[in-house]
Amino acid sequence: QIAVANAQELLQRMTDKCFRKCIGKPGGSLDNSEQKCIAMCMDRYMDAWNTVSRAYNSRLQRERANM
Amino acid sequence: QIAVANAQELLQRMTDKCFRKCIGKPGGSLDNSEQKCIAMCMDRYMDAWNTVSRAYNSRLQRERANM
Amino acid sequence: QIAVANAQELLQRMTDKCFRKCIGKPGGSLDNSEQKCIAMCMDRYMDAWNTVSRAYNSRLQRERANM
Amino acid sequence: PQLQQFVEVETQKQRVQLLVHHMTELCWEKCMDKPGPKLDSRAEVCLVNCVERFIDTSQFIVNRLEQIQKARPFFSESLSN
Amino acid sequence: PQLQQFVEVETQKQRVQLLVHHMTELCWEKCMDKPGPKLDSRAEVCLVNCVERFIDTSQFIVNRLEQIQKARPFFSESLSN
Amino acid sequence: PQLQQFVEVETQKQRVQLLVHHMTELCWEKCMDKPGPKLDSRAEVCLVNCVERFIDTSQFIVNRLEQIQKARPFFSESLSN
Repeated sequence: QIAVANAQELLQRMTDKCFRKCIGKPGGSLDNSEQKCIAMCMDRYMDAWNTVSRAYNSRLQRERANM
Repeated sequence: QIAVANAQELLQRMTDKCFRKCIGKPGGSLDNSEQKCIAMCMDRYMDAWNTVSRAYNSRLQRERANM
Repeated sequence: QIAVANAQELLQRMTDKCFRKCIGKPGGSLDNSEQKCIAMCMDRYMDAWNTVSRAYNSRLQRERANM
Repeated sequence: PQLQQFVEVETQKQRVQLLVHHMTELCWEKCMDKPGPKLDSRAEVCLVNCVERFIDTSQFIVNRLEQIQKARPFFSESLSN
Repeated sequence: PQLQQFVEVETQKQRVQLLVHHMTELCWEKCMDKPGPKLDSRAEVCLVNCVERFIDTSQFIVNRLEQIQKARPFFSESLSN
Repeated sequence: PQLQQFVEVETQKQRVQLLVHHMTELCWEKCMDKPGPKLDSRAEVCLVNCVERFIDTSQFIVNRLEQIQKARPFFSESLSN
């Protein structure tokens, strides 16, 4: 359940960030360049989330080792 | 109860947006031009909320019709 | 319990604000000038929180006196 | 089961209302830089397009995520609901 | 009823505290662009005015909304509490 | 007690996940102005440093707050947990 909530949270924040970044003035359809921008933005956002998770976990482990 | 919560939510977000937009440097009172700005901002914010609600509902209906 | 929740809330918001203000591009360590900036930012944020609390309470009392 | 259904329906309603508030804020920022004495038609078209493109973006992201999930699972569970 | 009253009082307290946090953030942005070694009097006056004007704005909006409600109901229920 | 422990562990997990989401947003803004076709190493280093400095900042603030608390209590209770 928490895994689902977590995925939902990521989905929401990613949608918000990528919509803001890729849709300047909203037009009559999601054109090709906007779709490309969103796809790239998604991939980078998930990379960022992965990198942040890993960095946070490795920091946590170092802290525990120092205690 | 949800209707009240919904109105409260709208009230809070509208107050925040219109305060940010209409009050530059906060002075010793809410002067006349600020009050006019807030009144106009309120009306437009409620228009926006109505337009967004309608657009969302009509999209939902189109989606359901296509299923 | 609410006192603790309140302090936690202040802590979180202050950390966020002071990190944004004092850490430009995150480097390999928290250098001296960044630490000074954070310390000053903390003090001013707590001053601001205190001033806002006092102003809010005095307004509340005036409102009650007028009822 | 009736109570449970009631709670689910109410939760769903609330989620929709929060989404509407969120889109109102987002589209207000995109479309209404200077609120005038009336909602002009340019701003109205922009707001409607903004809602439509926001939902398109959501759907595009969910669909693409499902495809990625099939190829190399990123999440341990499905994102479909 | 005692428990209920306790819960209500605590909920109200919490709402006030969140409002204070919210105003602190908002007024911090409006009044403190460059935090200095001391809270100077200009910033302090700005913060106090910021709180006063924020509450004025809230009240102005609630009052005007009540008037609009009387003329042509926008919401199905009262906004007064 | 088992249920309670389960709830505590889950609450803690959720808090960590929200922190990770929060740092992702913050560091995304600091490090990823123009998302490119790949995560370049400069952005990756920036993200890792961003997480490290954010935690440093949190710890610096908590420690300094504890010291201030000892000298002249600002809060009525400890901030340590």
